[in-house]
Amino acid sequence: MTAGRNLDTDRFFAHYATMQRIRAFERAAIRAAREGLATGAIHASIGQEAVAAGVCGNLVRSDLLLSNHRGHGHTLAKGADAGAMMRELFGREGGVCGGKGGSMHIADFGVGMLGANGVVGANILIAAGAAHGVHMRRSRSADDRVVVCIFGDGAVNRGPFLEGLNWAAVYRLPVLFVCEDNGFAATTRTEALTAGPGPKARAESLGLVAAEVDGNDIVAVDALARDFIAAARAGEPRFIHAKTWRLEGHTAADKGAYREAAEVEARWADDPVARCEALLEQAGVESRRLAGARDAAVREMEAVFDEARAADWPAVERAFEDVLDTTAARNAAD
Amino acid sequence: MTAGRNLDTDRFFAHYATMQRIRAFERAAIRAAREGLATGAIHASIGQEAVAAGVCGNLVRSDLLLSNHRGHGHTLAKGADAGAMMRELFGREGGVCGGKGGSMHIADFGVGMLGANGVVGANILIAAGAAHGVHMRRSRSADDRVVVCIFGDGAVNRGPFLEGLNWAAVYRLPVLFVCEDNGFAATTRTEALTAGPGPKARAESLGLVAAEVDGNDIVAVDALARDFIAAARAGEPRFIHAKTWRLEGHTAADKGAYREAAEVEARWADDPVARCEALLEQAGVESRRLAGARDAAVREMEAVFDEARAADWPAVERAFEDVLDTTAARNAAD
Amino acid sequence: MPELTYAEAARIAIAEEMRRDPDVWALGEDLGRGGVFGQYAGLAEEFGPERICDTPISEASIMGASVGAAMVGTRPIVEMRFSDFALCAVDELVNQAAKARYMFGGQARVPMVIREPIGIWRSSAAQHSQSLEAWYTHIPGLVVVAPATPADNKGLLKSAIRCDDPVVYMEHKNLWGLAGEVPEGDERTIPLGAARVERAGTDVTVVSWSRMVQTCARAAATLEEEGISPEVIDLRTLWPWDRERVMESVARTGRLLVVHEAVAVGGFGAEVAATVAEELGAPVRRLGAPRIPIAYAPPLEDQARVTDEMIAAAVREMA
Amino acid sequence: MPELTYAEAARIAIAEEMRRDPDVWALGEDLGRGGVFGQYAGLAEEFGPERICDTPISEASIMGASVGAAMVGTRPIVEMRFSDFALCAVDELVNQAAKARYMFGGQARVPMVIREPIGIWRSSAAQHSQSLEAWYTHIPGLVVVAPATPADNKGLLKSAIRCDDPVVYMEHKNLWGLAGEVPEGDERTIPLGAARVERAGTDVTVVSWSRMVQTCARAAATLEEEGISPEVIDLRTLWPWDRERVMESVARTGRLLVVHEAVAVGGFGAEVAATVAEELGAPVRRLGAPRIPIAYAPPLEDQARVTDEMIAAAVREMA
Ligand SMILES: Cc1ncc(C[n+]2csc(CCOP(=O)(O)OP(=O)(O)O)c2C)c(N)n1
Ligand SMILES: Cc1ncc(C[n+]2csc(CCOP(=O)(O)OP(=O)(O)O)c2C)c(N)n1
Ligand SMILES: [Mg+2]
Ligand SMILES: [Mg+2]
Repeated sequence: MTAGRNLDTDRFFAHYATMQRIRAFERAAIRAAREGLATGAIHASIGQEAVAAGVCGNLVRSDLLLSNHRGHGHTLAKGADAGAMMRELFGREGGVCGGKGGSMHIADFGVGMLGANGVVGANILIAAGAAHGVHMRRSRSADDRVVVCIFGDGAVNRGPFLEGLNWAAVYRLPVLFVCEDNGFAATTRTEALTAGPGPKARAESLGLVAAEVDGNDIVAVDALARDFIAAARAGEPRFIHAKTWRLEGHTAADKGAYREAAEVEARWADDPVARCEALLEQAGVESRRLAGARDAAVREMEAVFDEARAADWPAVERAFEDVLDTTAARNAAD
Repeated sequence: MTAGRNLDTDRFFAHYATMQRIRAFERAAIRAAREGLATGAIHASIGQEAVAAGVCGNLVRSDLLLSNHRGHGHTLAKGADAGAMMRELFGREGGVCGGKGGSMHIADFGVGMLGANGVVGANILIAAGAAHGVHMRRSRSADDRVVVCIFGDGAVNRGPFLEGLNWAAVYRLPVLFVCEDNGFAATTRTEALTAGPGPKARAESLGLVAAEVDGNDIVAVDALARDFIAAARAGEPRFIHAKTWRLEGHTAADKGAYREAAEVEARWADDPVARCEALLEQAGVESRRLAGARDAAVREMEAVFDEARAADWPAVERAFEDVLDTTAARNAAD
Repeated sequence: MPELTYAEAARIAIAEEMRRDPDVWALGEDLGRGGVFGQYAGLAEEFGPERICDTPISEASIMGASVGAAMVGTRPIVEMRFSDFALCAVDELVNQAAKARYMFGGQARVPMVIREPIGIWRSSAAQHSQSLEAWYTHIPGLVVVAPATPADNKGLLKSAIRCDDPVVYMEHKNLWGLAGEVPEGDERTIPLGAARVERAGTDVTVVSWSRMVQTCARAAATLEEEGISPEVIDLRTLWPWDRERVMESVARTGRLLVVHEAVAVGGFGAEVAATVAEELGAPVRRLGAPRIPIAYAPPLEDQARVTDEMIAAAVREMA
Repeated sequence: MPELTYAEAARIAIAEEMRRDPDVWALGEDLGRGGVFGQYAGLAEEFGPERICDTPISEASIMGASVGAAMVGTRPIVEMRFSDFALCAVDELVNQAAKARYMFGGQARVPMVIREPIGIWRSSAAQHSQSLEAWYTHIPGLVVVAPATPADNKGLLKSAIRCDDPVVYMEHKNLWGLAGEVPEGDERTIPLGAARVERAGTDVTVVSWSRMVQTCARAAATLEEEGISPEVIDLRTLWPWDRERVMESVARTGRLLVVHEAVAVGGFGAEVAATVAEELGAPVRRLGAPRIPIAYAPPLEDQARVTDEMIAAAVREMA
């Protein structure tokens, strides 16, 4: 990690605060799942926070983001309201999707977050298309939005990886693809089922400039993302392979019996949040300020947890809304 | 082209004869389409015969082959009966698929030809699976069959390309993939819509050893196919990118208005059949023998054309057979 | 009113909508050359390659990218060439396009028209002949349209393009060349969800759509000479379907025959027949293809067809 | 007879068939760890990683490779995890597996079982809750099975594995833990296409399948106390469905209610209802989900459920 005195401490303090907020949100979400309050499956991103913070921290509000089933961190980092997100996980009124989506479909179009996705790899094509739409509108207005798409290492074995990356390169679309490689696809180590030299080579073979990065190194992720987002914004699609590790189970219910405790413990030594904290300390940021950010994050997420628990259920009529304009009346009749 | 006196003339005379038979079959098929006798679409492979002959000439009868919509040449080269094939194109009794498939679904399981396919790229996954099946049975018996899958340059932009090649590499399956690049996907030049360095790089990024070859050079195709088939047979999947050119329209109905006459004419100078003929002449094979092979091919295909025209239509009850065993009776009732 | 073919009517509908709204565009394979059936002829010349966009053979991407492009406010017309190839893009259509608005609690809108030509087209065989309209009627979030005439193909396509929800728009491959009068004018849209009476009658209600409407009309002409008067209703939109119009007719005639080219088992005819049986208790009957793939050889292929004789016979039995 | 869960019964069926026939194997994501619902627990230990094959996340490949593997004589059991993900592999199932035998004039056989768990499973939302069995009944070349009990899940799965045609085998995610008596023995298969009478009765015929059979049984118990006697038929196999058994019952009771969890519009209930209306002219009625995607929040999700109260109310109205 390239640290030292000349670190832009403001910038990385902001990333640090984001990472702590994600960590605290995920802890609260896991607790909610275990207590039966988050009624659906929860895929937490503990250990992967530097990817969310480093990538999304380089976007502006109008930029667009597509995520996968493990999308809380990305969504928070893009600026969504934690309270509305937590209410969504609880399936309550005021949830960011009105309780219709839940964790796997978390989205906040108001901050350019166009949705998590329950289908592995599906977001790649939607992202390519969002970038295509932005590209088309550029000829008419000064639209310089960039689209970022984050997916897992499991997604590189699905057809959309090839089709979406080829598409972005053919039409020179403003999109950055980020493969957030946490080592696993559910209970399976992805490596054994992914042939060839890896995601970077695959992306290059499809015409994209691509790079690998230590996904737990916030400085490296930030620098690469900044460069690649600038290029993508200019119509040169880019690809990042960020190597990180999933410190918790696949879902809140998964105890991760398929990996040794020793391995998990060793990986905790590489915790990106702790690494960022050490870096900032080294750069002269007071421990008190760092602890303050952490505590604020924990308090914030405890508060949103309590708020969510207290929130009402959505009115049942909502179940019949947002289906089709043309048939509102008819649908109700069925 | 690596020619000369020390050419194995028997081997290449056989390839030459195959190529002439394909050429003559395709001419007859086009005529049949234009006369309304071949009732469905005909995708001829004129100009691409060296790929079929050079690849399939290295297979034995029990080896397996999957092809695409442009599959007459591959099927003939694998050893199918031209008469049964032509009757299939005419939709007649005695067609190799009983008239149910037609040109796009030509197949002869008796010679290991497991089918052309009407869906671009679909054969890639079926081939990977056939190889998987062979691989599974190897542990129980001495099954050393290899599977060959031939598809077009258009197919490299579909998801199954990634999924099928990764699959073959992960499980180390006995399969050779051949991208028969004729420059076009229907009326579109494929190059403009295929990003990156090309099919070979894509295959390599998926863990396959891959090579490019002049697909109109029968000697080069033959040599590469021989090597790669041996490797594939041993469980090392391989990939060939064979560059050729489609000398006729996409279908028999396509006049090819999207390309200049001059370009087509220039490409005829690279006609693989003529090149093979020249090579054999140079190697000392008598012109008379070469002309004899050509004439025999033309006569054979005229005969099968006439036979097909004279053949009966299939009995209409056949339409209700080969659907499901469990419901033969019920289906008839619907 | 000018005479146009079904293909020309669609082309004009697209041109008019593209002139009206700069966010409308079309994408698919070989569109720049006018499309496989000429249904995009001349459009690339007028609108350029960005708005009449040639794509790689990547159906999943064509569909999936359109979902994203629609979410950011453009209005893609997705060309699938044959409805059979759309089976390479079902996740993108059913799990993404159809559900995005709902899953995200109304935040997303996905205005896209998915053109999926259906139907038997001489010797195209099992992978190029399917009519799977019933599938999409079963999927919440999708509108389903299947026009039978040139005029409808103009007016309904325009409405589909203006619709803010995804519309599966199924033209019939055997109708491209059918000529008919087509009203001129930018605002001549036809509302989604409204049936059309092809031929008024009193004895049996015959409900159909797409190419079978022409077949039903021929059968009706024969029957009328025999003194039987069928009312032929062209549903035009399968979801939402014009239940009121059908119920009103069956209430008058007392009997229903539904005719479609798709496989009878699990076809949309079952929905119409079941609904009528539930609501009116009237005698119902369906005609559709047997549950067999479509064969190549003409005499075998013909076994999958519903003919005007079959329709006439069914009506005679019911009347 | 031992008590087993629905998941255990399936696991034993597979183990027995794999012991009997070395060509049977299973493939899918995370199978080596026993499958997401434990329905493959212990099998990798007994049969090894080649026959209980962990795959990449490549649904199209899992399905497409199985077509090829079946063509060369093996008998793959294809695990799709959730039926929703099978939408990533529809070309492979519908254009390839279902049609290969026919297109190639009988040269190909494609013996594969496609396990596609269906149904609402608390807060799984729109992309993990669908029941699309109706789709596959509409596709020539496919057998469609949807078992409701542990015993059936053993006997039908064994028959599906022995079937020489592709079988779409749809287990219900909410039934995995259901316990019940399951006959022992290798040859205790249950024939495809035969319905089962869950509860005999005289007043109304209630046809259902999958999880809704349990719901119908509960409703029937309530109704019986009120003096109404419904006959509940579990179809078990949707294609071919046991038309004779249903007709015989409706001929006795004089009325039909079809109940399924899938969306009512275009559901397989329409096929059953339309067939009964056509053949017997008896009053018919369907109960299924409204045409809305499945929501996440429990009270919204519940709007998509058919309950025993709804069933009881419908039967009361009809009886
Ligand atoms: C198409 C598809 N197949 C299978 C699944 C089931 N599934 C959910 S998450 C997951 C693992 C995904 O791995 P990866 O893409 O690496 O993301 P991660 O969970 O590691 O963040 C699987 C297989 C799915 N959601 N979609
Ligand atoms: C999935 C799919 N999309 C589109 C088509 C229509 N189509 C038939 S052939 C063809 C071009 C294929 O190009 P290529 O793979 O290069 O094969 P070639 O025709 O050149 O031999 C297309 C687009 C199809 N058959 N399948
Ligand atoms: Mg992962
Ligand atoms: Mg080509």
